[in-house]
Amino acid sequence: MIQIELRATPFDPWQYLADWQAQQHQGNTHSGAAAVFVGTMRDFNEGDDVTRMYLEHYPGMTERQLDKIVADAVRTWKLDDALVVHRVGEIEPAQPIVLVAVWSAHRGEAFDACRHIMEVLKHTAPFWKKETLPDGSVRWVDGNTPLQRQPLA
Amino acid sequence: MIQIELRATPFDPWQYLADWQAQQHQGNTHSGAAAVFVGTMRDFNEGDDVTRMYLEHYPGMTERQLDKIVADAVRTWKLDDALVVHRVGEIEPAQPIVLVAVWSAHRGEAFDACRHIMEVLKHTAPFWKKETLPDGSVRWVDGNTPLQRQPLA
Amino acid sequence: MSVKVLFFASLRERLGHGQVTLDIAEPLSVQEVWQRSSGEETLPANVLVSVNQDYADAATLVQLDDEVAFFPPVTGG
Amino acid sequence: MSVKVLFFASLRERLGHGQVTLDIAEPLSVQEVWQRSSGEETLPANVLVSVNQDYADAATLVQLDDEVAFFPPVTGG
Repeated sequence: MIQIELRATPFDPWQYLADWQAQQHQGNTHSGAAAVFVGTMRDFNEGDDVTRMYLEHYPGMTERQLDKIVADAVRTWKLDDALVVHRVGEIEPAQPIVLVAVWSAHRGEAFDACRHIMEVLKHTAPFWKKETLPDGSVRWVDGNTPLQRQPLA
Repeated sequence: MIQIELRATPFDPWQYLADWQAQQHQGNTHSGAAAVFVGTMRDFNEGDDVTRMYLEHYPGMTERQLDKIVADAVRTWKLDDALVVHRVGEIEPAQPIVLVAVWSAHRGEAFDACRHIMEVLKHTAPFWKKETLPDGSVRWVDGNTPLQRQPLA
Repeated sequence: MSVKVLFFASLRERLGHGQVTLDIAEPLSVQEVWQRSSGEETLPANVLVSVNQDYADAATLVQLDDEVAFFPPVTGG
Repeated sequence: MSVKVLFFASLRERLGHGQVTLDIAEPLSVQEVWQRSSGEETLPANVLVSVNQDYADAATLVQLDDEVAFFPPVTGG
């Protein structure tokens, strides 16, 4: 099973997984390995304190890209289940931003798939972070990821 | 903070993490990344159904080796926190066997450290699995890991 | 017939608008959609583009009723 | 003075005992401890050994009051 969720409210990734596992994995005896990543908002970035953040996204395309990323990984690594939860909107320091969890028969596949989903998500899923500094000023976080299209001729 | 636990009773790794996070990470604003692995008992191995398993360990040495593995990883990857929980004793299919969780400022370090701890744990921590098959027969799982000492002269 | 053009994040703020509807009579390249919707000549190298919510490039042909979006490098996760 | 020798898992079952106490007057190699505690000649290549709960090899010298353990390849995780 694949689940993708964008949410505008804070969540506890571990409680989320406990609930998901209780629903989906009751008595799951074939997935020997689960690999999980949780990305959390820090209160500093590029040398500055950050008091809060706004996470913009492209409704429709964001879900579509996440669906594709996860479906590709499920196919490539023959995953049993995969879950991605990503925050949007106003976020405060210490709040989780992203949860990626995958279940597989073997640990190598689980680790590889979880890391791959995170890397591709960071480089292609349409999200943009806008930070608020202690003096009230705001700035967009620079993307430092490779472009997805060829340079213009 | 580092925590290592051997336990003889079943546990829910996600609930365990929710509780640990509530205690240790309340307002943690410096660990941007958490990577987690959970290994679960399957109901088959090497082509056979397995009905249950006994996990033997070497009291004292097992804890000592786990402590060393985790302390090495914390030093190498500058982890903020690390947690390892490992079952011992009687285990049934679908029960978690091992939980490894690490917290770091960056995702690369978190992924690398989590995977490294799992690999070294599997190759050096003194645990031995004895499986019970549906006909009631038992067998020790063959270790297929490299030896830790040099071959005898 | 028209094309819906969207702009996101810092690019939306720089251009001062988040959505433009272009009336077009025949397919246009992404490059032409950029010129007509942004008023700027060349699509900057650090602007990403999607057509119907899939990544595209400056040469991609935009059909009537397509949805085109321009946005800066992504910073999620 | 003595050395405590432990055996684990399939090795314990094969030898039929989990613990032996050897009385020794002077340090012995792990190889000698194996011979005296197991009754077998050569330490098999797939038997791991620890001295005082750290991995060791057949040539490691065992001191009085040390704890030596022999066990098969590990299968945890």
